[in-house]
Amino acid sequence: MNGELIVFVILFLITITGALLMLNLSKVVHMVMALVLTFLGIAGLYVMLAAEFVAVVQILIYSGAITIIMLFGIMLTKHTGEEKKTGFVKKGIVLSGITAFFLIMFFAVKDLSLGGQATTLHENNTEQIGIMLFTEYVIPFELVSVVLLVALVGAVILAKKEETKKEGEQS
Amino acid sequence: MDYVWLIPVLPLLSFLIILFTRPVIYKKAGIVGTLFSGAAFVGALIVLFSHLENGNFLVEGNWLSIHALTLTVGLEVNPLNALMLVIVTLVSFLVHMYSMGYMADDERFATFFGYLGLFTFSMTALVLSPNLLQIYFFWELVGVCSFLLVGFYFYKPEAKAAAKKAFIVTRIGDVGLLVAIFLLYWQTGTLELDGIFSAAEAGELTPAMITLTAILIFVGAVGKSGQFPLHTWLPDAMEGPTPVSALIHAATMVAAGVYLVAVMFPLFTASDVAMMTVAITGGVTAVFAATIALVQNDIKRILAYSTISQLGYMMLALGTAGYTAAVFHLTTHAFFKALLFLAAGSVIHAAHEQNIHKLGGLGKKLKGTALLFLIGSLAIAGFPLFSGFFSKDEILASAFSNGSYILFGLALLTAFLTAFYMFRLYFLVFSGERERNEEIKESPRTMLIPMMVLAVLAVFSGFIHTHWFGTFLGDWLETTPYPVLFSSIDAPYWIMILASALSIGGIALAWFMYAKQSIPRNWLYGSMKEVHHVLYRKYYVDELYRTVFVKGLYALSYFWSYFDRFIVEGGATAVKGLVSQLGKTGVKVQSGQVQTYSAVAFSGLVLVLLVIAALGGYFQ
Amino acid sequence: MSSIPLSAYLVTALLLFCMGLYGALTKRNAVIVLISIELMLNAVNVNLVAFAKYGVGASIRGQVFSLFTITVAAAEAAVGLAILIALYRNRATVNVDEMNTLKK
Amino acid sequence: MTGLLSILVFSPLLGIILLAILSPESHLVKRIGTLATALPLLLAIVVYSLFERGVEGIQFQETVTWFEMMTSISPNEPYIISYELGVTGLSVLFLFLTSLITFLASFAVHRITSGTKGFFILFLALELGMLGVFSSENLFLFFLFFEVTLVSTFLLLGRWGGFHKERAAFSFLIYNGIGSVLLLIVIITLFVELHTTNITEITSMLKDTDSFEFLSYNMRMWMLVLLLFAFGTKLPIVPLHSWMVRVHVEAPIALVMIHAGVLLKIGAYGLIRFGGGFFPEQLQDIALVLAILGLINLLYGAFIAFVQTELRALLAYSSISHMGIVLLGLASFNSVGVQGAIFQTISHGLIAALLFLLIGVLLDRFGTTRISELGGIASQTPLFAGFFLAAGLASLGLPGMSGFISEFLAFLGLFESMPVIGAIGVLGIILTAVYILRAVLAVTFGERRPSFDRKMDLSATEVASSAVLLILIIWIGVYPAILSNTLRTIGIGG
Repeated sequence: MNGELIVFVILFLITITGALLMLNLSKVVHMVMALVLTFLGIAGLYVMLAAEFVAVVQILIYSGAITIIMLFGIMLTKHTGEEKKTGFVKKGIVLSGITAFFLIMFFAVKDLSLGGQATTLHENNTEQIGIMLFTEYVIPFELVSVVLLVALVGAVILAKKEETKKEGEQS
Repeated sequence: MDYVWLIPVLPLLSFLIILFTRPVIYKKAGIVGTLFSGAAFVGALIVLFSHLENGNFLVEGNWLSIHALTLTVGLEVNPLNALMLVIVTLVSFLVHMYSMGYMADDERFATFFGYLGLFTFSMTALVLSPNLLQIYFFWELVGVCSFLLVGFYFYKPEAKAAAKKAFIVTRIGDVGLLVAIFLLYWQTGTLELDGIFSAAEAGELTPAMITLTAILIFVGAVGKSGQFPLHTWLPDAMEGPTPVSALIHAATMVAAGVYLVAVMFPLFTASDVAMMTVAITGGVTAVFAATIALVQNDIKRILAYSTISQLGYMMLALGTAGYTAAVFHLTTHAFFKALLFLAAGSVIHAAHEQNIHKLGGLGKKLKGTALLFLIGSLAIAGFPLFSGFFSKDEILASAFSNGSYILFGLALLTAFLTAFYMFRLYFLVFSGERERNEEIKESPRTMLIPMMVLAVLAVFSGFIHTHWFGTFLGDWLETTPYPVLFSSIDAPYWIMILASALSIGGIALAWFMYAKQSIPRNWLYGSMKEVHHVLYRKYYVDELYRTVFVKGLYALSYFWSYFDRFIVEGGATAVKGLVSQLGKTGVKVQSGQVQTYSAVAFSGLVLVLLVIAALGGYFQ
Repeated sequence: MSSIPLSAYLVTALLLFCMGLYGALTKRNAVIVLISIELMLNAVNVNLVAFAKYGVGASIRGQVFSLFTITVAAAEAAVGLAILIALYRNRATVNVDEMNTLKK
Repeated sequence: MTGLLSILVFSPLLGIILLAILSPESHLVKRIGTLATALPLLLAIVVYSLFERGVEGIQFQETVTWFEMMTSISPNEPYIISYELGVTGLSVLFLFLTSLITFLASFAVHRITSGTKGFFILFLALELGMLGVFSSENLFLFFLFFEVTLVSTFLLLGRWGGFHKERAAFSFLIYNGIGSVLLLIVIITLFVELHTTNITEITSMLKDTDSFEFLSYNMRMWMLVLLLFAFGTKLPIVPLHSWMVRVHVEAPIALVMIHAGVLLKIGAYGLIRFGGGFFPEQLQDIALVLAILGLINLLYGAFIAFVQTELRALLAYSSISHMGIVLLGLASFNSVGVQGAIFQTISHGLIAALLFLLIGVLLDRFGTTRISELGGIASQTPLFAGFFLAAGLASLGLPGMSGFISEFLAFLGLFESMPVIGAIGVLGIILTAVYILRAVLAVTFGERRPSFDRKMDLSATEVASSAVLLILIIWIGVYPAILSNTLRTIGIGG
């Protein structure tokens, strides 16, 4: 058993534990916090996969931004605190479906090997990504910026209190 | 001969002309119809004489061919056809002329002549047919004309019922004929009379099949000729105008049944059972109808039953192999029965009354009509030297020589009854004193002349076939192209004497009862009330049919209609309910919750994956 | 060279995906549903990055792609939350069971 | 002449476009509507006169490849669907019948008070569908056109029907929808196996009974049964008939004329063309079943018609009864009987159209079709009575009219193969006479009713349309070779 495997197992456990906690905790805030654990674990996995830049982005965006947004969301809405339990039957159906799905996919991927490995990913990882982004993927990159802008504006409009529209509806 | 097709076409033209110019032509329709039918009569005479010279004639063409099946149309002139042609066109011509007077006041004058034209066309085409399909074709068409004319006074409920009955009852018979045609086609591969007879002779048909088809054809004849048990329509058909009764329901169409059996005679003679059926049906009908005629009160109905009885007589003759006798009687009957009907029409026209007990003493006012009616009555009663005498004698001889003495007895009985009821009718209507004193005028000349012509024929037409002056008719009929069996009849003279005695006896009895009144009129009613009642109600046949067939049909129909409404529609409703239920289940799934939707979508995905995995899919 | 097989990462991602899916389908709180969806997106990202290292013709593109995904996920989270708040303002609930306007 | 058939089939489109741009209030709507139906009639007459009689095979063929599909399973044999039109003798007659009846029915549309424009547009779409059905040489195309007729009939019925129009439209949709699904199953199965939907190709490929493993005898039998259900619903075969009675009673008269005159015949056409063409062997083996079904139709319809109190329902059951003869003719499985069946479809199309045309007049003048509320109208409307009687006589199979020769041939054929069933079947001839006369005489004969004194007799247009139909009926009855000459190209069973 080499060190790499040990690290992987630890990261794996962190990730899964976070997700499990997220599913089983009862308070909404706790759930979000549990998920941070998962996000961090995933970031670790990225590092193992020679994707340092992605790992950093993961930590920044997910563990940082999205978690904060979610927390704000929780703050802005009213929560009884306790998560209401879903019906047993429905849970059972969904669970069996997912299990079936898991099993199928598991047997599909458990021995999957596509041959070679990339060996140069860790060399100037950020540079490589930057070059790729600004040459080959420059148009999608610009588009994504537009998407972000639109999402931003959209989110602001949606979340804003709309006095005028309500009046309009009444008339 | 090549222009023989003109004979049916002329009346058809008359029909079409009148149909399309009805509002314009109106009263002239009578003249148009008479002219065309007169022309057809002249044509028929020419055909008759040219047949005497040149013999038989046949022309045929393709009508319809489908793969192996070929149906033809054609015209055939043989002795029987030529004779029928003359009878039909002559009576038609006379009836046309008569109707100009009789129908003068009717507002549908033109329509009436149109129908007459159509009938004459169908009837002449029928008697010229060389194959069974064509016979059936026109057989139905004459039925329809009869239906139209019986229902001519369409506003009268009785006429409506009678027309319907006439059509349906004859159609029952027609279906028998139709089935016979189908069977014969598949047995012999042809519908040509010629082909059928030669196939029958060559033994291509089994005896059972011959019997079956012959009897089925006879069923058709029974329906058309008003033989028992399909006779009920004919008395009711008297609701039509009287000239129609004379033309269709006395002289021509009803005789078509006899004609059909005569045409198919080679087939009948091949089967003893069929011959026996024909003879027995004829004999029974003759007596049966004659007994009913004894007690009826309506002048036309008596004549109608008399017609049924006489047609039964002809059937009896055919059944006992008396081909010539039957055709002979058909001819004479056509003349004297048409005469009787026209004379009756003249009475009705004058007195506006059909109940013989309310008539009476008309002899003084309607001298001409009375004389003509007397001639007709003498002829039908078989008074010596009148036409009926000879033809009846021929039939009696044929029945006698055939050896069936019961049938012979029936025929004698009928002869006696006929003489009696005809003179009961004559004396009740014409003798005695008229009680009421209203204006009664003799009919116009257009009506009297046709009757006179018929009277002459009723007296003298018997002489075309006698044992004294030569059997001209019989000899001529033997030139038929078909293998008809002519039995040589040498009947003893005492039959003729017996028949004359019976006829005179019947007349005398009627005279004593109704003219001299030395025997009480109501002896039958007085002494045997039940018998009188049964006869008066026509043996309750109508009632029986109404209960069994009409009610039965209603019961069946209602049963199926309720079955349709509740069981079939119920099934349909159940199917509909099932579909609605499915729809409702679908609605329930549409809860509006995104999670449910995605869960369903996801389960779909899982199912697809499962199927792929189970089938091996792309993972192998 | 790494000694950890590709399937290890894939199974991890699969597990995450399944748990995310479970959460998205069963949780009633809309915020948690949103978070679960983020989890599923993360699982996909893991796959992308794993294939960038182990896949056929492995290259840096997988990582670039995962970056795009993260961006879009972020946008999605923002819009989703905005919608949630708008809904909450109108209906005073974050319970997805009660959000059945699709039916009307 | 190429393209003629396409022009014919799509000629109603011209009217649809013209009407679409017209204002609904415009007084031109009715005129243009009728003129638009006259165009296909003219073209159909042209096609009919150019059609070469007595020549085997399909004429006026048009083929354009529509689309191909490659599949990974059999890359070398693409699935091809083509736009193929063509006519046989049978379809040429149907094309003529369709366009004629549509044209005559368009006059009945004039009586519709609301939404004439919409009615005409759907009406023309219906005509397009029917023309397409009869000229398709491709199953896929056939199905498309078939669905066009379904949808337009459904809309016409649901919008302009009588009091229970929704119910009628709903049951029409369910029955016919199920029917067309069954048809689709057959079409897809054939397509998957044979890689083509061309009717002629399928027919010739299916003659080879061994090379298609999947299409075993049993499989073919199943497909035939499905076809029987699909087209049997349309025909209709008892007990799949209740939708059709409702449609007859509820639909506007113009639609009923088309429905009784043409749409029901699609069932017969499909059975003859596909049932008999694709699976002759199997059809022969179930001929007895078919004959019994025909017998049931014939007698069942007749019995129920006898006690109907409503003329339209009566005629609906009468149609069921008459369609029984089509089945009997088919079941006889010889050329005579099949020819009789075809004659019967055409003849009944004409007769039913005439009868319903007159029923339309009755509804217009007297406002009712209940037999008990009518009677004695021959006094006031002699022309109507005359035509009605003639139509009734034609319907009961009077010689000299088209009904007779059809029944004669059908029964003649039947008597060869199944004399016993034939002997029972002829009872139907008597029953037909009974119920037709009952209806016709009850309406026209009888005592004059003063309340009807001011009723108008047939107008000139009505006389002309009735006369056209009646002349055709008599023409076929007197000279049936006019049909058999055209029909010589087809024949099953010999």
